[in-house]
Amino acid sequence: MTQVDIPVESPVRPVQHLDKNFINHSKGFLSWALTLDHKRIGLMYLAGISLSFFLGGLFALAIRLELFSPGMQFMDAETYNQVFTLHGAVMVFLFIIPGIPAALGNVVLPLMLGAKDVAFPRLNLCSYYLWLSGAAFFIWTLFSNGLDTGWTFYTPYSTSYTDTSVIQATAGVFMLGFSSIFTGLNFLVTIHKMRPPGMTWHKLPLFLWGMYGTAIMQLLATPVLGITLLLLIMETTLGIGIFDPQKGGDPVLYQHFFWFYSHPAVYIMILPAMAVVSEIIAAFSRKHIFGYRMIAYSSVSIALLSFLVWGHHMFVSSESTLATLIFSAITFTIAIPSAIKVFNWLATLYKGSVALDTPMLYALGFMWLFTIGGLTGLFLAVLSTDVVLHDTYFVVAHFHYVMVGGTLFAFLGGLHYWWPKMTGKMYSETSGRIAAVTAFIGFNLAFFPQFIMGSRGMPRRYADYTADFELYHRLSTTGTLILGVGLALLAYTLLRSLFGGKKAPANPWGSATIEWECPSPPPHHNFDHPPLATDPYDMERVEWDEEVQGYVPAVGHRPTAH
Amino acid sequence: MSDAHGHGDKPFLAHHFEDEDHQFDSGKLGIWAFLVTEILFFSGLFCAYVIYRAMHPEVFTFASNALDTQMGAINTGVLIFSSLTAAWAVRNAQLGQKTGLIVNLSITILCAFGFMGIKYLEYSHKFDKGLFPGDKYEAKEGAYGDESKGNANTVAFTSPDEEESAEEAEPGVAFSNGDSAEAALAEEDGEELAPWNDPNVPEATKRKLKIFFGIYFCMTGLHGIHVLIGILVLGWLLTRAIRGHFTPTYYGPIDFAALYWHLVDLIWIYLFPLLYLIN
Amino acid sequence: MKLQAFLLTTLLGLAGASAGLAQDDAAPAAADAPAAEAPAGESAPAAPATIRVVEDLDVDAVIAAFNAESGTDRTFTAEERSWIGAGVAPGDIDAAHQGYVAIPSTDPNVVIINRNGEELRVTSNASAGRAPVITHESSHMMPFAPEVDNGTFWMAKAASETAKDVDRMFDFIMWINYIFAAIIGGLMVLFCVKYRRRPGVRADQSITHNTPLEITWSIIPTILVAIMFWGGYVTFLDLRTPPPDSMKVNATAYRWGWNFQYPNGVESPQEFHVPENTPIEMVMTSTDTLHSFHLPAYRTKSDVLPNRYTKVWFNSGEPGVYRVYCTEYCGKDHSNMYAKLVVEPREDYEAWLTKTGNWMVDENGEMKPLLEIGELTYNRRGCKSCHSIDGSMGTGPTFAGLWGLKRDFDDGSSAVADEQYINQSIRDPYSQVVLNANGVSYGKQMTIYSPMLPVEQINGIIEFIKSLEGVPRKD
Amino acid sequence: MTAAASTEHDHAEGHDHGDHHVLPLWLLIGTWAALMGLTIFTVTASTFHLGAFDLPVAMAIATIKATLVMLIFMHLGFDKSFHSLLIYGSFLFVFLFISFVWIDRGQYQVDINEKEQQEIAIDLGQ
Repeated sequence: MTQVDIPVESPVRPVQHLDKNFINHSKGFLSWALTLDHKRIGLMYLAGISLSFFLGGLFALAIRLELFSPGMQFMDAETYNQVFTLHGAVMVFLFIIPGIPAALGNVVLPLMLGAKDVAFPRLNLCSYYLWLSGAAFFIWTLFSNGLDTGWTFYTPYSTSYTDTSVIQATAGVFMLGFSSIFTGLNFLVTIHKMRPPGMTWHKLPLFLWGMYGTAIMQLLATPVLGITLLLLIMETTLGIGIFDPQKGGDPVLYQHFFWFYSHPAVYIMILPAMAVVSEIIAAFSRKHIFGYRMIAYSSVSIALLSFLVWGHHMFVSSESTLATLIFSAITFTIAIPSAIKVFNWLATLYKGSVALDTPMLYALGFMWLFTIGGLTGLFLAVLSTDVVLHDTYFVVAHFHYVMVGGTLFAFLGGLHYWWPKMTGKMYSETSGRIAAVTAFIGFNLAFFPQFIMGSRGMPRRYADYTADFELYHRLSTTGTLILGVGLALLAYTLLRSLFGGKKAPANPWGSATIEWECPSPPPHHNFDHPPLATDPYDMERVEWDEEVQGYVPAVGHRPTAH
Repeated sequence: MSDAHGHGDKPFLAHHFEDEDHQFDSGKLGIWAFLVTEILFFSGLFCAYVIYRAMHPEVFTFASNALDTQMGAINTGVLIFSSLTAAWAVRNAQLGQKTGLIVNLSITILCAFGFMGIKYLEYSHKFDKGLFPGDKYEAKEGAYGDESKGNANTVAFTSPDEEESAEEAEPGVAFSNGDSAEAALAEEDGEELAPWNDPNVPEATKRKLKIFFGIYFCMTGLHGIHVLIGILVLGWLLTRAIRGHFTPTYYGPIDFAALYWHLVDLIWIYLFPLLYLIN
Repeated sequence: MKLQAFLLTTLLGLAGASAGLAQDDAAPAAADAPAAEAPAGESAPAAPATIRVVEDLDVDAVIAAFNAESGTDRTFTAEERSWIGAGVAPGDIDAAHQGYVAIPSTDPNVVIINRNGEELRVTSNASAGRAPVITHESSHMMPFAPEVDNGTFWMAKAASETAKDVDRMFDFIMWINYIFAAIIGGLMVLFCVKYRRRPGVRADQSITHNTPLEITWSIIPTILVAIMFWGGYVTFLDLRTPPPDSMKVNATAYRWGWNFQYPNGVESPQEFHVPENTPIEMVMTSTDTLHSFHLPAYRTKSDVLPNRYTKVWFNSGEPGVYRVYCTEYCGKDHSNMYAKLVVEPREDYEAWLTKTGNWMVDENGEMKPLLEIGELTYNRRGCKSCHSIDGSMGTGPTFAGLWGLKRDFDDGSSAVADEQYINQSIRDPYSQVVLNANGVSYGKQMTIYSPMLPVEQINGIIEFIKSLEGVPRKD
Repeated sequence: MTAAASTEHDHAEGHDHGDHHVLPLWLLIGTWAALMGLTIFTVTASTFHLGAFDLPVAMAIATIKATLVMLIFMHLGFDKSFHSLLIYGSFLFVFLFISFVWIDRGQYQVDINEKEQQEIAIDLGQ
C-alpha cells in the first residue's frame, strides 16, 4: 500500500471544463430569478445568506464593542436589546438554519445523486422566494420599530410589553419556517426517489445521510414553529389568551411549543455541519471513512432523539421536577451519537494521507470546537449544574461553540470544498489557510472567556455589567475583532478567485463521490447519463493527474468490497 | 411547463424524472411528507386544547353550549360526502372517465363552499352574541344557549373552590378590569344576571371562557383556511380536467389534491367531537 | 435612541469607534485594583485612585446661584443633588438623566460616591465626543460582588453546602472534559502530523471499521453520562426541596426591580437581609413579564412568573453580601435589575427588619413629611423605572410638570391631573390610559400597585408630583 | 434508462408495487355509509351522559372514522408501507409532544391555581 505511486497516463480523461455551463448557459435577470435549476437556486441562496451573515456579523461586532467596558459606550440599553435580538434572529433564522442545507445542499445534493435536479424544482424556487420574503420582513422589522424580544419571542414580553415590530418579525420567521419545510420535503423525496443505479442506502454518501436526518427534523419540527408563531400573532393582535398570563394563558406553554421546534432546530443546524465534515475529512485523508454505518445511523438517531429533549431548555423555567428528570435523562442519550461521530472522524485520520488544505483546516477546527461545545453541553444537561449556568454567558459560549464553531466552520469548510465545483475557480490556498487559522484563533479568544465569566455568574442579554467581568469581556471583544479579520480575509480570498482564480479541474481534491465526476462548473443538466454509483469513500478510485491538475478515474481500479 | 422538454410525447413528464411512474411515486411521497407537516402544524392547536381542557374541564363543558351541534353535524356530513366524491374522482381519473371526474370534482368543490357557508352562519351567530376571540369577547344574553340551560350549567361551570370564593363576595362590587361597565349595563336593565356576565364571577374564571373561544376560533379558522386552499386547488384541477389533461397514466395531481382534501376531512372528524360534543 | 439612527451611526462610524477603543484602555485602571482594601462584606467600590465625596461642594449654594441666574425656582431630588455635587451643572441635570452630560473637570479615575456611600459611575461616552459622563445608575446597585472575586477560576465563592455539592459535580464534569479534550485534541494533532500527506505514501484503505472499538467508545461515554445524570439529579432534588423549617421570604419581581416581603409584613425593595445559617425559602411571583431569580453564590436560580408562584431555597451560611441577578430577559433595564442579599447575625438582621419596617418614620418615631415619603416611594417602588422626573418620555408619562395638566385618555375623555386623578391612576391604572405627546396610547403597561401601596405612600406620590409642577416637560 | 438500470433502481428502493390500485365503487360508498353512520352514532352518544366515558367514546369513534378515511379514501391500506410509516410516525410525534407538555403542565397546575386563588381574593377584597 505504501508504494510510490507513479501517475499513469490514463487513456481517456473525463471532460474538465465546458464552454456552456449552468452559470453561462442562459443570460439575463429573469433567467436567474425564474430558474428551476437547483444550482442557480443554491447560488442565489448563497448570496442571500452571505449578506444575512454579514448583517448578523455587524450586529455581533456592535454587541462586542458595546461590552468592551462596563457602562454604556455608544448605545443605550434599549438599542442594545434590539441589537442582540436582531443578531440572534438574523443569524439563526436567516443564516444558520438555511445555511448548509439550502445553499450548499441545493447545489451539491442532486449532483451527489447524479440526478438532473431535485424532485420538485418549482417548490425549490418557491422556498427560495419564501426565504426572500422572510428576509424582507426582517428588513421591514429593522426599519420599522426593530425587535427587542430576544430571538425566542418569549411571552408575555413579546405579546404585551414590547412596542417593537413583533408581528412583522414573527411573520417573517413563519415564512422562513415554511421555506425550510419545503427544502426538507424536497430533499427527502429527492434522496428517496432520485438515487442513481447502484446507490443503495448503504452506499449513500454521508452528506446525504445528514441531509436526510435534517429533512426529517424539518418536516416534523418546523410546522410546530409555524403554529406557535401563528398563535403568538393571534395573541398579540386579538389576545386569545393561550400564552399571555394577563389573559389567562401560560407563558411556560409557549416555551414548550417554542422549544419543541427549536431544540430539533439546533440539530437542523448541526447535522448538516457534521455531514459536511464527514465528507471533508474522508476526502483530505484520502481514506475510507471509518465506521460508515455508525455515522449514518447516528445521524438518523440524532434526528429522532432531538424531539425528546426540548425540556432541557426549561430546567429553571419552573418546569416540574418530573419533567426535568425525564428530559435530562433523554438529553444524555443524544450525547452518545454525537460522541461516536467525533471518534469516527478521528479514526478516519489514523493512517490516512492527511493534507491540511483550507477545507480540511475548517473541518479540523470544527472537530475541536464541536468537541468543546459538546463537552460543555454536559454541564447544561446535568440538572444540578444547569441551574447555576442557565441563562448565563456559559450558555452563550456553549451554543456559540456549537453553532459558530460547529456550523459556521463546517459551512465555511464546505464552501471552500465545493467552491471549485460551484464556480469553476480555484482560490488562493495560502490566503485561504491564513484566514482559516485566524478565524480559529479569534473564535477561541472570543468565546472561551465567556465560559469563565458565565460560570462565575454573568447573565446573558445584559447591556451593561459590573467591573468584575471586565477582563473577560475585553478578551472576548478582542477575539471577535480577530475573528472578523479572518472572515474578511476569507471573503477577499473567495471573491478574488472569481476574477483571478485558476480554472478548477473536475475533481481537485480526490474525492470519490459522484458530484466530482461532472465538469466544474457543471452543465445545466448535470449529467448526460446517470452515473453508476459505487462506494462513495473508495478513494483509490481516482488518482492524481499532473496534466489536468486534478484527480481522474484510476486506470484498472477494482472496487474493494468492504 | 417550462421543464417539460425532453419527453415530447408526455407533456406533463418533467425532464428530471425517468418515467411517469417515477414522477408519480415522487409526487406521492412528497404529498405524504407534506401531510405529515400538516398534522404537526395542527398538533400545536390540539396540544393547547388538551392542556386547557385537561386543566379546566368545567369551562369547556360550559362554553361548548354556545356551539350549535346541529350545524356542526351537518358540516361533518357535508365534509364526509365531499371526501367520498374526492375519492371517487381519483377512481374516475384512474379509469380515464373524464365526465365522472368533472362531476365529482365539481361536487367536491360545491360541498366545500357549502361547508364554508355553514361556517359563515355559525361565525356570524357567535359574533352577534359577542363571542369574539380574545379581547373583544363580551358575551351577551343567551350566548350560551337558552336561559334555563345556562342556569342549569352554572354548577358545572364554577369549580368548587371558585364557587366558595364567589359566595363570599358582596353583591354589586365591580371589578377593576373593564367589567364594571358591562355589569352596570346588565344591572340597569334590571335583568337577572347570567353567570357569564355576573360580576360576582371572578375575572380569572371569566377569562377562561375567552380561552375556549380563542382555541375554538383558531382551530376552526385554520381548518377553514385549509378548506379555502382546497377550493383553490380543486378549482384549478377542475379546469385542467375539463381541458382533458388527466389520463390513467397521469393523474397524480388529482390523487395528491384528494389526499390533501381527505386530511382536511380527517382533522374535522376530530374537531367536531372535541369542540361540539362536550358534555 | 432609535435603531435606525444607531444602524446609521454604526455603519458610518465603525472606524471612529474602534479608534476610540484605544482611548478607552487607559480609563478603567480602577477595575484592576485589589479588592482587599474594601471593607469585608460591605458594598464598596473597587478602590479607585481617588474617591470624591459629594458633600465637598456646597450643593445648596450652587442651586441657589442657578435659580437666581435663571430666574426659576427649581427643586432637585436627592439623587440630582448628588450629581450636582459631582460637578454637573444644574442646567444639565435633565441631560444627565439620560446619561449624556459631560463633566468638564472629572478625572476618569475618580469615583464619585453619593451621600449614601453609593457609587456614581464615571465612564466614557462615544457619541458624546468621548467626554466622561455620569451614567444614570440604580441607587441599589452594588459596585462589585465579593463572591465573584473570592471564588475559584471557574466559579464564584460557594456560600452553602448545597452549592459545594454542585461544585463537586461541576469539577467532576470538568475533569472529564479535560481528559476527553486532551485525548481528542492530542490524537488530532498527532494524526495530522504523523500521517501528513507525503509523496508516494498512500492511506491505509483497509481500516474501515472496527466493531469492538466502536462498541467500546459507545459504552464508556454511556457509563459516564449515567453517573453524571444521577449525581446531578440527586443534588437538583436537594436544590428544589426546602427543609420544612425554612424561613419564608416572598419576592415580587417587577420591571425592573425586586420587592421582598417578610412574614411579619415588612417590605423591602431591592435589598433583603436574612439571618445567618438559616434555610431560607423564597416564594416568588412577578407582576408583569418573566424574570429570573439568580443567586450564583448559592448556585440557585428559578424563573419568576406572573401567573404562578415559584420557589427557591438556600441555606444562608456565613455572613456576607451577595448579588441577585435577573437572568430572564425582561426589557430595557434587565441588566440593571440587581438586588442585594445581606446575610448577617440574627440580632443585626432583627434590627434591620425593625428599621426597614418603619421606613416612613424618622429617628424620633415621627411620620416623615409626605413629600419625603413620596420621593422614597418613587425610588423604592419602581415608579422611577417608567416615569421620569426630568420631563423625558419613558415607558409611562413623566411626572415632571404633570400637576394640573389636562390629560387626554385613549377612550376620548380627559381629566385634569389633580389628587383624585392621580389616586385613581395608581389604584386602577387601566381605567384611564393616557395618550402620549404623539397621540398614541401608553397602553396597559402599568403594574397594579394598589395591593402594595398604603394610603400614605399614594398621598406622598401626590405631594411629590406637586413638587415637580414647574419642571419643563419634553414629551 | 436501460431495463437493467431500472431493475437496479427498483431494487434499491424496495418498491412494493400497487400504487395504481383502483378501488371498487362499492368500497368507496360503503366507507362513506359507515362514516355517516358513525357520525350519527357519535352525535347520539353525546346526548347520553356517559360521564367519564364521554370523551373516550367520542375519541374512539373519531379514531375509527379517521382510520377508515386513511385506509380506504387515502389508499393507505393499498399503498407503500413507507407512507404508512410516515403518517403513523407523525402521529407518534404528535402524541409525544402533547403528552410531555401535558405531564409537565399537570404537575405545575397547582402553582397556577394557588396564584389564581390569591388574585381572586384580591379582586373580591376590593
